[in-house]
This record gives sequence, structure tokens and C-alpha cells, in this order.
Amino acid sequence: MLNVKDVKKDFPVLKNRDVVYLDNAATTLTPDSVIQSLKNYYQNLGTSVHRGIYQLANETTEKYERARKKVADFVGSDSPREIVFTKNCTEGINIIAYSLHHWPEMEGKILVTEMDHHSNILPWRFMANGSEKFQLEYVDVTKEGRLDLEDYKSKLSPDTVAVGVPGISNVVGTVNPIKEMTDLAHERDALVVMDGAQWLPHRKFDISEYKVDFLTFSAHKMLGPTGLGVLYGKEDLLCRMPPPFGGGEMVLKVDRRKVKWNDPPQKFEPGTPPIAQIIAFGASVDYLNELGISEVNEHVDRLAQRAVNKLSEIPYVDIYGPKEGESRGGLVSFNVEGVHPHDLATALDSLDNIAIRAGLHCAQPLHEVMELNSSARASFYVYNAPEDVDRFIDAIKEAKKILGGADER
Amino acid sequence: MLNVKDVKKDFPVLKNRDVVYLDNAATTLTPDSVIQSLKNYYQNLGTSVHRGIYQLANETTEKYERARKKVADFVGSDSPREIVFTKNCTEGINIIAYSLHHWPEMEGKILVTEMDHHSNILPWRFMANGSEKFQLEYVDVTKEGRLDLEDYKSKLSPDTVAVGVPGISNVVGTVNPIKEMTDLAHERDALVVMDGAQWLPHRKFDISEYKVDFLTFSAHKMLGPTGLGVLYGKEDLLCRMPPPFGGGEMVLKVDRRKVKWNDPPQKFEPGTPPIAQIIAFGASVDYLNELGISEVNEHVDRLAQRAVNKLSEIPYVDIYGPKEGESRGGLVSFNVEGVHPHDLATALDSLDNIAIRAGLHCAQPLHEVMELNSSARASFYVYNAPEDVDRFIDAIKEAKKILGGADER
Amino acid sequence: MKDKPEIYNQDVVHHYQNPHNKGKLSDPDFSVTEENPKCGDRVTLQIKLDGAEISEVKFHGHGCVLSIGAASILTQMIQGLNVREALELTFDDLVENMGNPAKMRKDCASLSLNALKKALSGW
Amino acid sequence: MKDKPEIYNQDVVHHYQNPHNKGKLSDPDFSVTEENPKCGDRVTLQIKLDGAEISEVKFHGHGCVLSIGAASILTQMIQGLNVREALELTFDDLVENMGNPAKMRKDCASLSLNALKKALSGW
Ligand SMILES: Cc1ncc(COP(=O)(O)O)c(C=O)c1O
Ligand SMILES: Cc1ncc(COP(=O)(O)O)c(C=O)c1O
Repeated sequence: MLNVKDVKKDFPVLKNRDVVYLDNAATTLTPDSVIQSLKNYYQNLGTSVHRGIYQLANETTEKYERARKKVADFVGSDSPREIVFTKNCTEGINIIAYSLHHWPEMEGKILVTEMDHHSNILPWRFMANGSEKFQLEYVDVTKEGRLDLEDYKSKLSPDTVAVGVPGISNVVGTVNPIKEMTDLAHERDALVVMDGAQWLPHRKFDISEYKVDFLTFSAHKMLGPTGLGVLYGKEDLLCRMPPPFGGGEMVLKVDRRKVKWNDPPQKFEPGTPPIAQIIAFGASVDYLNELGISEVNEHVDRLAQRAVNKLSEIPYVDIYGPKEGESRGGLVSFNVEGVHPHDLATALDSLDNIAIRAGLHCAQPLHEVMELNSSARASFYVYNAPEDVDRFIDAIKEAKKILGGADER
Repeated sequence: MLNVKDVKKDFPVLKNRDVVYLDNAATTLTPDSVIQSLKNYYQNLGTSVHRGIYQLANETTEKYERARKKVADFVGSDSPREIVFTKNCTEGINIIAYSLHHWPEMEGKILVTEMDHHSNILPWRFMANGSEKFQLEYVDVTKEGRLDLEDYKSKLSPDTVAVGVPGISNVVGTVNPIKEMTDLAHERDALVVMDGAQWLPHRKFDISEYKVDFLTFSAHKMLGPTGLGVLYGKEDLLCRMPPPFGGGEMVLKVDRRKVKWNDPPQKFEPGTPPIAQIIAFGASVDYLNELGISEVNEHVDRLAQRAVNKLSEIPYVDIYGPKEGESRGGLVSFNVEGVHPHDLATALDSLDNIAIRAGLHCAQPLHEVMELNSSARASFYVYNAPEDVDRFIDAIKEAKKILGGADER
Repeated sequence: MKDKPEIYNQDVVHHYQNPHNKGKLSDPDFSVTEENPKCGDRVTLQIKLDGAEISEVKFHGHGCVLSIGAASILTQMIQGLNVREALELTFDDLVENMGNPAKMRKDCASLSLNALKKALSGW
Repeated sequence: MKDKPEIYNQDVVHHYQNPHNKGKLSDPDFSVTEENPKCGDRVTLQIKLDGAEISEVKFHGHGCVLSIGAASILTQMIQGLNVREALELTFDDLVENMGNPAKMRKDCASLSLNALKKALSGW
């Protein structure tokens, strides 16, 4: 079991600011060791990565490639060549969409779900709009925020090129049946692109178990620095896929007419990479491994369940997504009757320095399905304690008292 | 005049490591104030940017937008909406190329120069290959590494859509006549995309003077953190251009069929941005402004001239690009007869901890024009002293003594 | 929890709970709807002119304390102004009446003001 | 400058300056050219077999101390080996003979070894 008291000590923001930080699904706070790693890069290395040119660059390159190896291990990949570093989760999905777009043999349907984040919808829409080769279809989501598996099966046709699906919804917290969906997709030779932004931070993921073809996630949502994401791709696919973006380091040979790509992952990483951030993300992975990802999972689950249980007891609160006791990601979205989510966020902040999110959470189609204008969201992580949940609950009640008197308008 | 001794004190790597760092054209070292700014973000803020949701996020947003304003001021733009943050210079160029590609009215010729970095060649090549609407042509470069202006004029036809040109070549250091080229392009309604990666770090740039339509550069080449670049675009163009990449924050409204873009710059910044890096880059800009960009320019020029002068005196050294006394960027590329550039780099490193670059510098077409396999490059910045140049020269002589005995093979 | 919780100033909450000039005009000269895409909040502002003077103004819609509060406050502020005076109103004038939360949540608090500007720009 | 400048070990520089087995075979069983795209260096390795034994080996090309030095050293190492033994050679075996710079500049130092592997993989 996580010792939250000890964990909290590792996070300077929690020492320096009086805040109950419950916006972890947007971005997480950063532990000392990761800040230290960043500092170390800027104070002791500071160079670009090109092995062999001089000692400093060589040291940088070694640290950099070690981080890539750590990330590969973290997702159960045995080849660091399968790990492409991106600037955020979103860029990873854009890379895949454009690559498939440029891939001559590819043609057919792209399936995404109504519960996807805009990041796993819009790149595919751009791709389908820009071409006669691709059509986009949405897998239905029920009003309860569950994927309609029957609808998925019926839409998964032999001409399906790729399926985009969030491992865990960033709004309703639904944990999707990735293994089953992947098996079904593979039976029809469709590729699976899992948006792992809300999964990887606190749930074990092993590529040999889930077998998705592509996986994207955000380093900054799992104790890493800002400006970094990861695209995992099966080596064989990365080797065959045309790279969508041009620049330095992604080519071996360029003459006026011909180009010879570099091998993956460099093939997909044109220009100078986010070096300091990549090295520091290695420290984030170390930190998570030290805590133990299954301990992290258990802890975050317990917090989410506590929040769901306590919210369920409040008659004027509506909760979205999986019910009490059901498996869900480390977050809960809800509304307080008579209190607008934006007002609720302001209220929780000014009443007790509680930071939650309010709005559409970049998932407008899902809000449409659930017939909501917007919602409030609390999301939990390793440094949150059960008492944080309790303070959050108390502040909701107080906010309702102060603001909830108005009738609907 | 810069006081290099004082400047050096601001750079921890120079205190912690015994190195003469002459690979500044690849990436620069980082001053204390920028490291401090990064630390401050991770220790005192740590949140994402969404104004108004809670106090911490609001503080982050304010710092973040202030940095954008600083960058706008730095390039003489009066609207921060013209500043798009990217992960590196390369991403900026890819954004422009894909945007023009998707822009229905656009059709015709793209001109780039033979002295462009792969980052300002390959995105255009991908664009032209993927479409029947665009053709790519190269403006000739002379063997001396100068742009052939007559060739430019003759290739600049009425159907030219865009011209890509490096402000300063990263190999030969040539300073291109941007103003003249831009005027000529605008007469034919062609857009100008200036790759400013080697210009912005040490030369005043004012958009009202040079009038280019797009400008890209790397924060990490001008005392900023890794993982950050800038794309400047004229507001009017950014408003009209279709955004190439999809994701969160770049849309105002999404339903199943329609999308309403956000305004620039957000329209071109899908996903969580490199927040810490952007804020810290504000500190880099402050630092450069305090030194004074014309002082920086003068200092770097003087170092480059010193290197050129001293290299010219060595009979077995070939220098590329502008001759002694001519204007050039803060770098010099050269070869030592009988010593392979990779061996030279290793030699300088092991003889006197001098860090230079060797290879093709991501500019293979230019090496072809100059009929070179590869070259060595020394590049200078604010913390380099004249004595660094002298140590560099001495080490070259020593390396030649040890390795230069072999005949050509 | 903090000792004296005040989320918004009393005035704003009062306006939200008892909005002024809420409703529809039967024959408005201008009617403009603005929406905050981040949450779907929507305010419609309707104006009737007598010459260059704002003679009648009403709003309707749904939203948070700040968007509804601001709409109510704004309609009070502009009643009887002439068009030029109304166009000179700034967001800061609103913030003065609404306090810091409005500044932090400009998107919410400026909805009706944006509608006003759009409406009168067509004059 | 440092006191006792040694850039590469003596042996490597000696091989570079006086390469062994430099030249071309008139009738090779295998001839493979490898290039380092970062600098255009290029080494061609030619091999003649006698049964499963490497009976003759030569190389030609142009390059840096490490690529040429490695080629010269490698041709010495493999002369007389049988194919299986030659295929078991690793980059670390080369580094052992060439020192740390070879490790730092693997692209350069492994050029001829890569050519060897490619050549014999076709056996
Ligand atoms: C002229 C020029 N353009 C583009 C780049 C690419 O910049 P970045 O690595 O930030 O993408 C560089 C530096 O590598 C450069 O020197
Ligand atoms: C499910 C999901 N996908 C994608 C993203 C986008 O991640 P990023 O901001 O790193 O691009 C997020 C977070 O915002 C998310 O929750």
C-alpha cells in the first residue's frame, strides 16, 4: 500500500502551495527526482544527442537512450526502437493518422468511439476529410458512458483499416475491454490505436497482453515533464510506415530526388528532440516502478471509489460513468444540481484550495451523447490522500449551500 | 561589449565541466535564470494552462501568456497571436507545409534553396510528393556557398506559392538577402518562409523590416530549454490557414460532422503544450534582452571572424562560405587536409575538451553542391571567449600533427 | 475550509439569483446570441433603440453565476445609454462591478458584453 | 591542452596509416559495400572462401581512422577463420582491439564488420 504521507514529501508543489490537487487527468505534479534530473541535464550536460562527436554529447546520448529503454520496459516492449518520443499524446495520434494516410496500400474505414478525446477523433477526421480513401465512423456509447460492444462488432467490417479507442475515458472513467476489442479487430486485419493517456499513469500495461498495434500516452500525465508524450508502435509497422514529417535526423541519405529513411524511432522524430524531458521521464518511470504500478493502481482505484461512494450519497449530485464498485479509471465526472460546473470549480478553489476541472474535457461528442452541457471532474493520483477526497466532498456541500439556491435557468 | 567572464558565470555547465563548447549551432547551453524558471514551474505551479478553473492554473496561464508576449516583442510582432509554440524549428516548417497543402486555393511551385537544412527541404518534398498540386524546385547555390540570386529571380515564377530560405546557413554561415528576396517574392504573391534557426540566436530580427510571412526558429538554440521551437506567422494568414493537426484546445466546437477552429495560435497547438519550457523561454528572451541583441551580434561576429582569420592562416585548412571580413553567421565550417572531420572532432575533444560538430549537418544537398563528403563545424555564442577560439586553433594544429601523416585514401 | 467563504461578491450572486431584465423583447432592433464553447453557456441579448439611445434591453439564456450575473449587471448599466457610450464599455468596467473571479473567468463573464458589441457594431 | 595527448591507441593509427589487406580481389565470392551516411565514408569488403574457410580477404574504400583502422584490423582477424567463427565476431571484439573511441563512434568502427555480416549471411 502506498504511504501517501511519504509520497507527498517528494512533491515540492504540495509543500510550497496549499492545494488539494485533483486535476491529475490534465497533468500531474512533478517529484523531486524528476526536477533533479532536469536540473542535472541543464547544469551538467546541456548538449544535443549525437553519439561519438564529443564526450558531453556522448554522455547525453547514453542517458537519453537509457530513458528510451526504461519506457520500452515499462510498456513491456523488448525493443526501444518501438518507442517514439512526441511532444504530447496528441502528436502521437497525428503521426499515426498521417502515416496511414500516406501509406499506399491503406484504404477503408476508420472506427473511433464517441467517448474518445478530441485528440483521438480530430486527427482521423482530418485524415478522412482530406482523402477519398478513408471514411470515419463512430462506435456508439450508451448514456451510461459504456461502449456499445455490439455496435462495435457490427461496424467492424472487413474494410476497417484502424480502430481508435481510449483505454480509459478521460470523462467517465470507463475502462474499455481493450483485449477483446483488439482480438476482434485483428481477426479483420484492422490496426488498433489505443489512446493510453488515462491508462498508463496508474494501471499496468503490457503490450504482450493487450497486443494493440499503436499506443499513445502523455509523459506529463505520469509525473513527467511537460512537452513530452510517447508513441509506441510495433516495430514491424514502424519500419514499413511512411514517416509523415520531414527534417533532420529522420533520414540517412538525401539527394535531390531520393531519400533513405533512418530506422525507427528516429524516422518519426525529425528535428532536435526534447532531450532534457526524455531523460527526466526516465526518472519518472523509475519513480513509478519504485512505488510499484500495482500499488499505484490500487491506491488510485481506492480514491476514485471513495469519491464515487461519497458523491452517491449526496442526493443533488449526478455521477457519470461506471457505478459504485465497478472498475473505473482514477477520476469521476459529475454535476451538482443547480450549480454550474464552472461555478463549482471556482467555489472549490476559493473555499478550500481544491483544484478540479470543469467543462467539456475535450470530449464534446461524448457530452452530446450524454446530453450534457458540461461537467465537473476530479481526478486522483499517487499524492492524493483519502482526506483529500473528504475535503472535496465537504466543499461541494458548502458550495451547494452558497450557490445552489437559484432555480434552473 | 559583452563581458564574457561575467556571462560564463551564468552557465552552470561551464562551471561544472571542463569544456570549450563550440557546438552552439546544434543547441546552446542554459543560463541559471532559465533553469531557475523551469524549477519554479515544477516546484510552485505544476499545472496545465486553463485560465479560470483554479488559482494555480490561472497563475500558470498568466506566466505562459506573458512568455508568448515576450517572444512576440522579440521578433517585433505586436500580436502574441502570431506566435505559435512548437516542439522544435522543424515542427514549425511541417505545420506550414501541411497547412498550405490543405489550403484549397493553393497550387503551384515551392522554391527552396540548395543550402537549406533538411528541415526546410523535406517537409516541402513530402508535400510535393503527396500531391499533384505542388512542384518543388531548388534555387542554386554557388560552390562558394552563396545563393545565386539570378537563379532565384528566374525561378520565381507567377505560380510560385512559397519560398523557403534559411536566414543564415547552418553549414557555411552565409547571411542571405532576406529583405530583397522577400520583396521579390511578394511582387509575385509568393509567401516567404524563413528558417531563422541560425539567425534569431544572435542577430536582430524585426518582422516589420524583413516582412517574411512565416518564420521558424528553435528556442533550444538561443538559451532556451530543449523541446521548444517557435513558428511566427502573419495573423491574417494564421486565421485563414487550415490547421493541419487535430486535438484538444485547437477547436472551439466539435460535433459529429462540423468543427469550429479556435483562434490562432491555439488553432495550431493541439494537445497540452510544453508549458514549463514556454515559460522558461521567456526567461531566455529576458536574458538576451539584458545582454542586448546587438551586443550579442557583435560578440558572436567577432568570434567567427577571429576563427576565420586564424583558420585562413593555416595552409592545410579549407574554409567554406563567406571569406574573411565578409558578413557571416556565428559559425565556420572547414576541413583539415588529411584528417577526417570525425577524427578531428574526436581529436579536439580528447586533446583539449573542445566540442565541435562533424558530418553533414543535416544539409546533404549543400554538401553535394560543394562536392564534399562532410565537414567540421565550430559555432560560437555568448559564453565563448576569444581564447576559446585560440585553443580551438591550437588543437587543430596538434591534431594535424598526430593524425595528418596519412596520405589520402 | 477557509473561515469566511466568499466565492463571488454578494452583488453578483444576488444578480444571478434575481436577474434583472430577464426575458424577451417582442420587437427588438438587435438580438445577438453568444456562446461559450467550453461549457455550452449561451446568452441572448436584445436591444431596442429610441434614436441613438438604448430604450429597452432584455436577455435570456442559461449559464453560470458569472455569465448570468454579468448579463444582469450589464443590462442595468446600458439602459438609457446612447450607442456610443455603450460601445465604450470595457471588460474592466464589468470586472469593477464583479470582482476578481470575473477576471479569472473572462470567457464566462464577457459573454453578454461580446453580444452587446456585436449587436451595436451593426448600428 | 592535456599532457599526453593520445587520441586513438597507437595500434589503430598504425593500421590506418599502414592498412593491411588493402586492395581488391580479382574473383571474390562475396563483395559488400557499406556506407556511413553521416559522412559518406565507404568500405568495400571482399572475401574468397575455400570450402567454409575464409581464404582471402581484402578491403578498399575511404574513411576516417576508425573505419579504415577497423577494416584493416578486421581483415587480419578473420583471415583463416571458417564462416561460423567469423559470424560469431561481435562489435565488442573489435572494441577490445581499438579502445574507447571505437565504442563512442560505433557508426564508423562497425562499417566493415557490418559488411562482413551481410556478406556471410548470404552463405
Ligand atoms: C538552419 C537550421 N534549420 C533547422 C534546424 C532544425 O532545428 P530543430 O532541431 O530545432 O528542429 C537547424 C538546426 O538543427 C538549423 O540549423
Ligand atoms: C484520453 C486522452 N487522450 C488524449 C489526451 C491528450 O493528451 P496531450 O495533452 O498530452 O496531447 C488527453 C489529455 O488531455 C486524454 O485525457
